Amino acid sequence: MTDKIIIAGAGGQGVMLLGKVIAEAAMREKKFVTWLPAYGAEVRGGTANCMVIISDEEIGSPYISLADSMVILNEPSFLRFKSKIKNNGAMLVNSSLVKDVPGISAAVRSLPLTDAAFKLGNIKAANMVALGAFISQTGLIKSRTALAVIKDAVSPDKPELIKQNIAAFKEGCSLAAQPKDRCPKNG
Amino acid sequence: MTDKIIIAGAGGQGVMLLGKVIAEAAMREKKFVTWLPAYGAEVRGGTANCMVIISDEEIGSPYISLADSMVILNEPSFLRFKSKIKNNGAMLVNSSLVKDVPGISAAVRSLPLTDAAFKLGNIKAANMVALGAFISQTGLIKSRTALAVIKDAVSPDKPELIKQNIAAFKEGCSLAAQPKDRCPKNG
Amino acid sequence: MAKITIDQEKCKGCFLCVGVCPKGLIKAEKALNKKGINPVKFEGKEECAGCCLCAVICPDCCIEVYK
Amino acid sequence: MAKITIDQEKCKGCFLCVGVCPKGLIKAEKALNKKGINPVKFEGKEECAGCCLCAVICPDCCIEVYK
Amino acid sequence: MAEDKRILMTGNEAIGEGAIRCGCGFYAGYPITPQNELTAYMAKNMPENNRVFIQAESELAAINMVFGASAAGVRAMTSSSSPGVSLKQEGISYLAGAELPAVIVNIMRGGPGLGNIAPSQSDYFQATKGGGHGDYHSMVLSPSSVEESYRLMFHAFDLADKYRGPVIILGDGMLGQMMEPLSLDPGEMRRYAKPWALTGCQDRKPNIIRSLLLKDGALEALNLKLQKKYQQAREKEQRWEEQFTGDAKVVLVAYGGMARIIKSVVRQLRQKSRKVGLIRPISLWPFPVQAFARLSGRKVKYLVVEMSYGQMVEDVRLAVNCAAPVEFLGRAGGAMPSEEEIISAINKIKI
Amino acid sequence: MAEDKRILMTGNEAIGEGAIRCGCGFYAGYPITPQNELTAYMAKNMPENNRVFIQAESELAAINMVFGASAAGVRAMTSSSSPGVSLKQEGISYLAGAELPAVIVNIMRGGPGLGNIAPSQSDYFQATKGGGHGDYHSMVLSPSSVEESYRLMFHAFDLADKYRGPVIILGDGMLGQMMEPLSLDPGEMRRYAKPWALTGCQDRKPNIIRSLLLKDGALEALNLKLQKKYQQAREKEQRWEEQFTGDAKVVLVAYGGMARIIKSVVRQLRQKSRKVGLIRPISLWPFPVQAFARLSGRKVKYLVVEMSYGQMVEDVRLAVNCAAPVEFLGRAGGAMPSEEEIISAINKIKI
Amino acid sequence: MEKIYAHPESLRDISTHYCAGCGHGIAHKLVCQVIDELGIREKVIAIAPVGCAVLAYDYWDFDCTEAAHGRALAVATAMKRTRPQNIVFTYQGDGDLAAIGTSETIHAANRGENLTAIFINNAVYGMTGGQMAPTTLLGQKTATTILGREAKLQGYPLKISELLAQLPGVCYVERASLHSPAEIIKAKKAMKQAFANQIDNSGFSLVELLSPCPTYWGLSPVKSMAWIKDAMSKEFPLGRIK
Amino acid sequence: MEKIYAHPESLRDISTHYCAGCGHGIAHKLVCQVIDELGIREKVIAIAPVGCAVLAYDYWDFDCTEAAHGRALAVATAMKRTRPQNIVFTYQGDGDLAAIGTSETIHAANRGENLTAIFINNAVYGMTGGQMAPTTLLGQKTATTILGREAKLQGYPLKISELLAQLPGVCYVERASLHSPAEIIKAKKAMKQAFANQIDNSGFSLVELLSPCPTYWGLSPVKSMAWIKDAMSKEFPLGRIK
Ligand SMILES: Cc1ncc(C[n+]2csc(CCOP(=O)(O)OP(=O)(O)O)c2C)c(N)n1
Ligand SMILES: Cc1ncc(C[n+]2csc(CCOP(=O)(O)OP(=O)(O)O)c2C)c(N)n1
Ligand code: SF4
Ligand code: SF4
Ligand code: SF4
Ligand code: SF4
Ligand code: SF4
Ligand code: SF4
Ligand SMILES: [Mg+2]
Ligand SMILES: [Mg+2]
Repeated sequence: MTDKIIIAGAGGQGVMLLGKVIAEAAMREKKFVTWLPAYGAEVRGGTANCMVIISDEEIGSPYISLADSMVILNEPSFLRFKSKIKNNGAMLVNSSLVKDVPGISAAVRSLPLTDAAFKLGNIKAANMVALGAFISQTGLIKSRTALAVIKDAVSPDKPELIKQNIAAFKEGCSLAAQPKDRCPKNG
Repeated sequence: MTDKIIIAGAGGQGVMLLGKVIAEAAMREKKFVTWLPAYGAEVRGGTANCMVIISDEEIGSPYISLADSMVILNEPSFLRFKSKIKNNGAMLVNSSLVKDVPGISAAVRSLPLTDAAFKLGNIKAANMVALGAFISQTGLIKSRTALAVIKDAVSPDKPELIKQNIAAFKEGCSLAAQPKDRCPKNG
Repeated sequence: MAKITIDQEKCKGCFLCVGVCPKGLIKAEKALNKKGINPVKFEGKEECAGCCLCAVICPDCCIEVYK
Repeated sequence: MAKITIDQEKCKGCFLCVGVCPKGLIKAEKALNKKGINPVKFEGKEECAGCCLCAVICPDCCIEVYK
Repeated sequence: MAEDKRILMTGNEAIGEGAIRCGCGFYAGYPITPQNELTAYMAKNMPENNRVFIQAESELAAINMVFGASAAGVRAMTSSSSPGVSLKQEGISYLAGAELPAVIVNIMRGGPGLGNIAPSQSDYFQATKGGGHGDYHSMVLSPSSVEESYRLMFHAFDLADKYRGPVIILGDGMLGQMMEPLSLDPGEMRRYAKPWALTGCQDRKPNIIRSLLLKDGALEALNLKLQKKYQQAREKEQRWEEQFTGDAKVVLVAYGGMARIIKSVVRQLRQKSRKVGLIRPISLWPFPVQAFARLSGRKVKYLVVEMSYGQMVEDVRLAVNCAAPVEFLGRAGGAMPSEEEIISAINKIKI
Repeated sequence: MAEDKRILMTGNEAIGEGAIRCGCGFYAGYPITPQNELTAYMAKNMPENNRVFIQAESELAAINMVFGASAAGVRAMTSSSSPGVSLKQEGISYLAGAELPAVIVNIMRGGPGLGNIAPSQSDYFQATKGGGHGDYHSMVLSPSSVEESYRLMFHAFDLADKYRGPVIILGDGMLGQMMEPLSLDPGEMRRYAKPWALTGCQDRKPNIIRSLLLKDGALEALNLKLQKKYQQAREKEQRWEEQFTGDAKVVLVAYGGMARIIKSVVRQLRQKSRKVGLIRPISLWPFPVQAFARLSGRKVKYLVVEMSYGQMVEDVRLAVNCAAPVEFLGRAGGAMPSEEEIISAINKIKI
Repeated sequence: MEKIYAHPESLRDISTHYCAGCGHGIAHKLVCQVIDELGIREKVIAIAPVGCAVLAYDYWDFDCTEAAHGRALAVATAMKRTRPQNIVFTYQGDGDLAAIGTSETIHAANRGENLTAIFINNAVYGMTGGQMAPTTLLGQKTATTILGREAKLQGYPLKISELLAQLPGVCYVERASLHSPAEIIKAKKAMKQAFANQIDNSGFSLVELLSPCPTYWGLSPVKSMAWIKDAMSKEFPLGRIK
Repeated sequence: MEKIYAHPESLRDISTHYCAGCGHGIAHKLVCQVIDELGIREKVIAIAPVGCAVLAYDYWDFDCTEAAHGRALAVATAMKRTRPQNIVFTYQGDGDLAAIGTSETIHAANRGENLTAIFINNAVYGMTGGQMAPTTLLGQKTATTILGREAKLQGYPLKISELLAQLPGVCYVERASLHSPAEIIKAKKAMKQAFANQIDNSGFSLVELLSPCPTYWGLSPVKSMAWIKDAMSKEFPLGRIK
């Protein structure tokens, strides 16, 4: 089993961290894993994206030309990556910033990730909202593992930030749960 | 017919110019000719030498491993090059600075070139003394041609220098002429 | 007597204009633009002095001033 | 009371020592050394002050001074 | 559930950690993407380990600082990416000429010129043939995973000390910036006596480090000495990985990041019982000609795949020596051959 | 007696004179032996001809000045010797990436490092394979006489303008410093339109000179364009001289200064009716593979002679493609194979 | 109503890749305003640096070239010498002009090349992710000075403008700032002077601009401006240096 | 009689490759005298330049390395940082230190590296045959300024010592001359100070020595000394700069 995930958004939306959390969690679940970032001009501007592969066997290219699933946080990223999702793939789209999602045969989930983060008081936590929603949607990693990683990712002297991230993660779970999924309560 | 000439001395003794005059004169006499300098560390110090080849046919390497004739202006040069003269070669040695000339099978001519120049009032003209002596000894170029080149080599607004050089050249001719040779009077 | 226009799609929401307007006429927009950030909007009517301070500091040349 | 020694083989004949000796005790040698240049020689007897000026300026460290 | 001791690290960081663990005492670098994670890692971790970190004013200064630290007997390294490595060519030639050990990391990006920051393998010639002047060779090692990036640092510093010369780690932006799990096993750290190092001439004759050799024959003698070392290295230091070469009819050849992709192609095709194999050169200089010599009796065909328009392929051709056909597939400038392109290139080979 | 119009000139000066006569408008250089005669020549003669001469503060500055002058549409050149040319590698890669014409002269000396100032051919790899980063090639021309040094400048500037890229004149200290008679025939000077040049955007859209290409596929597109030019050059621009290849059993291969020596060896041996011939590559990149292809039907053996430990020999091997054995003789570091050594190497070849 | 503050003609009407609140945007605009006001757009040749502003040529509507990192003033030297009828200027960051390009900067200035240099001092390497620049303040944290720049280890912020002002070939050096509209207006005046000098063949002119990099200062754009005023301009005093 | 002026212990007793009257010989001797007097011969690491003095390691009887042209202070930086217990100094010509090495010089100084630099200003490139140096005087004829250096074309003589003195990391800069015994004695004192500073961990010290190059000045050694006194030291004033 190999899962190829593309996570894309604007610089500053935290797509790199989102990908790292997924990768780290998968590693802790004893998988082979790669994480590959792509930046704009040297560092800034434009879209940022990262590619995460989770597999039971050794991974060749960390580069993904056709993804099993995607997290799309803004419109330019949608336009850039919409052709790279498998037909039966799963796509989580940030409906706060991507209005239309035309011509996609994958299973699209459109959720207002940024709005949700905004409401929680930290627009930068949209990535954690996305994380919660994404693992609820796909079940690729256990939310318990994800939560552990989220905690370890922030230095313990910033308990406020950890709290915010966890809240955002849970909000993502419940957003995703609303129509079809449920967020594991023991997460 | 190919003639290979090595001219060697200390930096500042004018060996390069001496070689150039020979080369230029040979060119004017319609020969194929090459002139190759060798300097010490980047530019200064140690010995300086140049190699001149005069030939009736196209010249391969301008580098000389075995010379037909040589002009040796100081002792270190003698030590360095003494093994590079052909058995029947002609070697002009500056006896002002090279006292012994041991173990040489070539026809050696030892003349006090520097002393002669010193007497003429310009120690730097030892190279022109050498030129006169050398072409008298070897007949490689016509002294008429050599004199023309000497004149052209110095800018005409230094008539004093030209005079000195010509005097030195003639002194060389007569030095060489003393036991066996004669300096062409129409030179 | 004066007014400004703001190109909200080019606006990056740095809020530098907000800080320099002597009359406080520039405010954050609630809605996000396509870049996913909150641009600013002009809320002055008559009060705008046409002083151009907002336009001068805007790094993205979003603001033009009319008088 | 003082004297200098000159290493004539190392001497390059720059004549800097000649110029600085307050007593004019250093002179050109007629004979050439192996380098083919005229070195200098010490011609002082009693007059040498041992002031070391010659030694100080000699670029080739040819001069040693005794007192 | 036993705790997982592995950590996620980028290739750049793994290189830094490997260097520190094998005793690198000096690092100088100048920022450039895609190797900035390495400079940042060293900025933090070298001082914490009591080693010297300097952000140099340029790549030129950095390589010459490495020259200085190495001349002082300290394990020293620098890192950069393509344009910055071009600036180091004079310095690398000096290291070779002065016989000083040093490790230079090039995390290649798209060229020529400023190019872009996508991964690339377009500096193979520069690294292996000597981008600097003179008849020298750097030893060149090419990792293809984060784990190997870490481990090869031990080998790189050993080679540098043993052969007294520059060693290049040739990675690419993909390898440098990607993360993979890595077990930080303590590698073995050898120590080499350095009687030639400049440490002050107490109780010994002064040492001189130089590459200017003006006396008749002296520079030729140095060169002959270097050539002898190179010959020795050619005999002893070839490294490669191979898979399925025993029965392969088509052998893919690729190194570094590109090799990851051919590995997954080989895995896929083997599942379909296609007789493909691979040779992954790890030492690019000395080039692993032995790997090809071994197959010279067998009827194989080669497909060399590079993120370049054909550089290593020349060495493969020279190694194969016309014993078998050598095909080439390459893309560069930020593009790399995809699995599909590779498979279709394989399919075109008549066997 | 008709007056001899020839003048004695060093190779370095002949290069300078050639450049001036074919319209070189800008020269920047930094002193280094054995090419100082060229810089000195330009210092005097460029201003006298109303051209720009700058003694740059370094080789780096010089190559980047050449970039500037070339971008402004002016024929521009720089010159140096081995260590200085290593410093220019980034700049040469930028010229290639930005598609700017330029002529770079390398009067090679002994390496690696500071080495010495004796002639050498140890920078062949650097020049032909790209000592800088990225998949570019400079065109490389190698004169072997003072006359040819002069004449090839016309060709070099033409190639630079035609293919819009760097052209390297690869000479050696022997060639640069030796004097030979030279007839200063006025060569033909072609002019190329340069609509891309930066001259101010009056009456046209702004021009941009760049090598940074970040948009998806843009850098690959540039590279494909470059590769196409290179392919064209490989087809059209191979240059070489050959002698006695019609019946030769042993063909000597050498370039530049070294070729002079094999020529006299060939002349000597031919006088003794020995069937030897020679191929002298003039364009080192593109390498004159056609010269070798022509002989592929015949039973010849090759002896490559270089002032290096074996660089061009790799290209000869690739060109010969195992159709004939290729032997090598080389010395470097200020030494060069002598006529005697060459003859004895020929004698060892079984024919 | 009349438009009294318009988009400069020489500035293309597209979004830049700069971060929100980045000073490059302001500086770009000023360059264009000055060029428009002097009416020299068709004569100008700009040399973009390697740094965040490398893409300036995408925004400026006049002839532009790239230069290798740090070499802009070498490139400019040759352009101006071969095309004295053009107006040639460089636009360079602190890493470009004062680290890797130190030598080219000092020697072009010392030759008194008739050039204009716009020097963007943002106390950091923006493009490569916020490493120390030669102009980084003591104590300032960057990717390569994690505990803050320390004089003992990394030396002091380099005041290259003051150094250049020492050189007789340099005719004009001024340090301005982008931290407020008033300072921006002064900056523009200085830049105009620097271009006017070139038109008058007066030699080398340089304007240093203290410029915010909110991203790698870890501050909001508004706080970045305050930091320039409160900290940076203390270390780098504003005003005419020569 | 007692020997009151002897050949320094650290200077090997062999003939140098320098031209007659060359200042490098004097400077070499001073370096050795200072090192002997401070008793640091066994701790010293010298960095020879690329220039006429590249072969200094043949003459100096202590640990020495070469550095690529212009990079001596980068090499020195790393040596001193990794071996602070040693005394590390560079010996560089004007081409080496102030042309190709400008950047390395300024940044080592600005970092305040605890180093000693001996800077031989002979207003010319000696080793390569007498081309213009950054320090060549206006009007001075060289192989590359045939009609004499012109401010308009080649700029002004670069006073790098004055520039370096501006940098806070630099603790000591003095310009001395080798043109007379009295000046040579002052030069030695300055050099001793520059080494003593390093021993005291005081930071970067540089001593510039105006030094004759009779060969490429086209003057006799004695006239060369006069030229330093009459012309060169007017452009490059002697004394402590910092
Ligand atoms: C030779 C070379 N070295 C390094 C780099 C990487 N690099 C790109 S921009 C830059 C520095 C940018 O800093 P600065 O000049 O201050 O400009 P800013 O981005 O801050 O405006 C560096 C080091 C490069 N492209 N080329
Ligand atoms: C990279 C490089 N460029 C150029 C040279 C040639 N070169 C050798 S010494 C030198 C300059 C010498 O001048 P300076 O530093 O003033 O020393 P001096 O000989 O005058 O004492 C040059 C340009 C070189 N060896 N390496
Ligand atoms: S022009 Fe002046 S008053 Fe009007 S909005 Fe802008 S800053 Fe405010
Ligand atoms: S200054 Fe410009 S970019 Fe910033 S918020 Fe105001 S309008 Fe938007
Ligand atoms: S020590 Fe003084 S007096 Fe004696 S020779 Fe030397 S300079 Fe003259
Ligand atoms: S100063 Fe020294 S080298 Fe010069 S002449 Fe006197 S003794 Fe000889
Ligand atoms: S990183 Fe800094 S300098 Fe670069 S665009 Fe962003 S704010 Fe501007
Ligand atoms: S060329 Fe000048 S600096 Fe070099 S050794 Fe001769 S006199 Fe001294
Ligand atoms: Mg900056
Ligand atoms: Mg000098």
